[in-house]
Amino acid sequence: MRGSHIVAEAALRAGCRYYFGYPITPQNELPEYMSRRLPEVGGVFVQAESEIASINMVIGASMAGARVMTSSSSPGISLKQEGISYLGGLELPAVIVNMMRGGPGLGNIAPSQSDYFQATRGGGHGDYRTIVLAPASGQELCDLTYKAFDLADHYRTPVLILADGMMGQMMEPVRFPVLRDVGKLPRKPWAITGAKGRKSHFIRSLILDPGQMEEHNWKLMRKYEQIADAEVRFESFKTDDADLVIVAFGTAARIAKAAVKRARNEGLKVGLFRPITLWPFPKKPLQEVAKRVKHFFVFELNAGQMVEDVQLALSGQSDVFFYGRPGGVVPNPAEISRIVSRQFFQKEIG
Amino acid sequence: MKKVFGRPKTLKPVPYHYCPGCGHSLLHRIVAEVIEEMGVEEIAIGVPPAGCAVLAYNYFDVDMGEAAHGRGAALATGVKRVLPDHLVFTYQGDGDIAAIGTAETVHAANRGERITCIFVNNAVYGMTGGQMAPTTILGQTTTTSPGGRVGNRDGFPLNLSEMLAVTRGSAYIERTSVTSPAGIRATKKAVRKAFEIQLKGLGFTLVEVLSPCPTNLKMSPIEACRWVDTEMVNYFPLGVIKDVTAPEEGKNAH
Amino acid sequence: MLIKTIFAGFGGQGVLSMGYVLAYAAMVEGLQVTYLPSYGAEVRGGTANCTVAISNEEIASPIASAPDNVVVMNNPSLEKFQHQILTGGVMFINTNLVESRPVRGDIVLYEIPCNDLAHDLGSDQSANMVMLGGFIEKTGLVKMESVRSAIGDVFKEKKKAKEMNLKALDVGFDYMRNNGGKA
Amino acid sequence: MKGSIKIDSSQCKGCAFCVEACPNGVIEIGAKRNAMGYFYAVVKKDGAKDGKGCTGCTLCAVMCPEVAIEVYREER
Repeated sequence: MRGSHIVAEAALRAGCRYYFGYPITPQNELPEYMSRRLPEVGGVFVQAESEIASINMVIGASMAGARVMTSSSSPGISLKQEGISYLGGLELPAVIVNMMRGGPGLGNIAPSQSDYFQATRGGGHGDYRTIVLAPASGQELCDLTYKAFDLADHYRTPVLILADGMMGQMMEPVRFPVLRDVGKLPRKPWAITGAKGRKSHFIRSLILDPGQMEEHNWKLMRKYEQIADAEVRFESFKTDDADLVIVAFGTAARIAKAAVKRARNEGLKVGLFRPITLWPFPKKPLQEVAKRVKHFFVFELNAGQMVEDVQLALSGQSDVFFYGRPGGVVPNPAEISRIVSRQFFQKEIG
Repeated sequence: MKKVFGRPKTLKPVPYHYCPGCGHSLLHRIVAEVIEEMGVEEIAIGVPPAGCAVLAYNYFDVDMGEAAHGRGAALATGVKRVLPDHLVFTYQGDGDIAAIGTAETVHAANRGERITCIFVNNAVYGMTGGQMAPTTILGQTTTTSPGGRVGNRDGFPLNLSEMLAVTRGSAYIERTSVTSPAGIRATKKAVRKAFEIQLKGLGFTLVEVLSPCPTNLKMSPIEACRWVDTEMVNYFPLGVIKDVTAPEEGKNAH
Repeated sequence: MLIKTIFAGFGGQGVLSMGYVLAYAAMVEGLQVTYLPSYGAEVRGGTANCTVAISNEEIASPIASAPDNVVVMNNPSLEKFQHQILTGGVMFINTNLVESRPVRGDIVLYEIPCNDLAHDLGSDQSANMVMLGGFIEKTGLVKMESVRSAIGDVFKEKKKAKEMNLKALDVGFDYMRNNGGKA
Repeated sequence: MKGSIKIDSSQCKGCAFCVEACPNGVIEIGAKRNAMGYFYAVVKKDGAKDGKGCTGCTLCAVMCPEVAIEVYREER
């Protein structure tokens, strides 16, 4: 099944019955799938007039207590940032998919990872974060999307699926989880559903009093700390005996894994550390790896973004080399393994 | 003696933050009265705007969810699609609905979204300090049109309601004012009709209310009302602009 | 010398212009001065206050955690600022709108019925300048001449308001001088 | 028909809409200020023009932005 379709079907199975979006390449297969599939299960698909409108429809549906989703690609996500900041401030759950493409500006439609900063630093205005999940396979697109709705509801926070055009277009076999009974999802007493049998309430992010606003900000921060403690996900591949570890996520990690295998064939002890949650960044697990490994090789499909988090995590204790291909260029495993070999040679590793 | 006029129950007993003679104050009460008289308190969901009425959720005793600047119609769309049997209304000022939120509003109308927009037009930006609005009339002085609005430089007063009437999805659009007892009665009737048409599922509804902003017009409250009655109405004529339930005209728009 | 004054009331009372005129007057005298307004989102009726710091040397922080003077134009402002004022500091109270009095005994208190005096003058909006006149009389922070010149500049284009404000300023000044204004 | 009104002086902001709305001139802006600093509306002491008093027509309350007026009418 195609990556975009996997995400859509997984969302539906997780209980998502509302999708609001606006077409942009390379993710159009996702809304197309939703427009066909949602009505079959009593859901609603709306093609909005813009990304801004669609994210605000998401806010409305989330306020009303529904599991809701939108998707887009880089320039469209920039437009959605207004609403994503509101979701953060209003403490509303929602799932947002970004099939990244080359940028900045209109850029191109080739796979890229250059929205890492935007995704992991909140992206919009104000002190807030979104949970960022970075799948690297068809099965993970499915599992992480499915999981994203639970995380969003549990923490009342927006969750971002950060994939790229390649993940969205690629086909892989996948095993889907069970279809959730929407009626049996956890109740949301905070939602606005009409003041029937209870006092009326409102959902707002406007807090004029600076003291109260600060308290709201600290409350969000405490929530983010909880998330950082409980929700870190990563994959460690052949790092136990490694002399050098590649750090990469998503599509780049797939290429890196192949490069690791090539390097191992050449007798070079190379491993892969793959963050699955980009925020919270798996800082402690990476530090654990750094107790045994001195050399790190960060590979991204951008000009160097996650490398800053790696450097922060390793606090200058390790040697961090960066290799990136921005603009939608996807290198092959041979290229990466060649550069890894050169590192071994130059630094006299192993 | 029998009490014949008092505060509606759907209006919380808290004093308004609005200036003396502000039309928002009157319109809040009118909307609250209609909600109470229709008995729809339990299914009503309001969407307050950015602008002076941003604190509307402090006053209406119904569920409310705040929208970003101009996005009321989009947010209300989301709510209504999840809760199709509820009464969903936005409350928006002229800058909110007719400038930053024009796209959201036009397309909600065009989709025939079953929501009601209460559009407060006072020809000026209130909360930000009296700047030019899309509905500022020609020659009107504001803090960003210091010599008076000039059409071919600053743009012309925007007749959003007439624009929306052209969309096939809109069902009922009326323009009223709150500057006199008769205007208030007409406004109340229009809001009620819009709500009823929404609940019947006939399409998008909107009531534009011309409203005095004495502070930013730099007039006494009564002068501000007279200004609305004599100057503003030249650009924004009162009356029903579209009504698909009317026997003759209006229907042909479909 | 560094003197910090907070002017407080609700929006629409002219609290900010009171501070602005004082700051402007200090500038006219060639003093160092900062003017820091703070107000709610409401145009009228919300809380509004401003801090004016005047000094003959560079002013580091424009914020006053312990002001020397506080001018309160309404009741909530009294409640809010009475505990911030310095020991030995001076508080000016608009008796028309402030019913309570500070609980502290270590501050100097002056009272003036600004709204009544302004009303008698035929200009309800000038209560703020009445207060400013009284404030100048008691604090001598700047010269009356400088305040007059400041009002002249600030209301350059509004002749009527300028005249009225100058009159109100004198009324407040004279009231303090003649009645002492002492609580 | 006889009526009467009750004005909540603490909520009145003195906009004078009620003064203008009253067909019998029963209301005026008084000489006292409320805690917000506004001269608030009061019912005239010596009645109204033509000797007509309040009829409980509710026009003042309809026009009152602050919902500060309650109207009572004699039951028939």
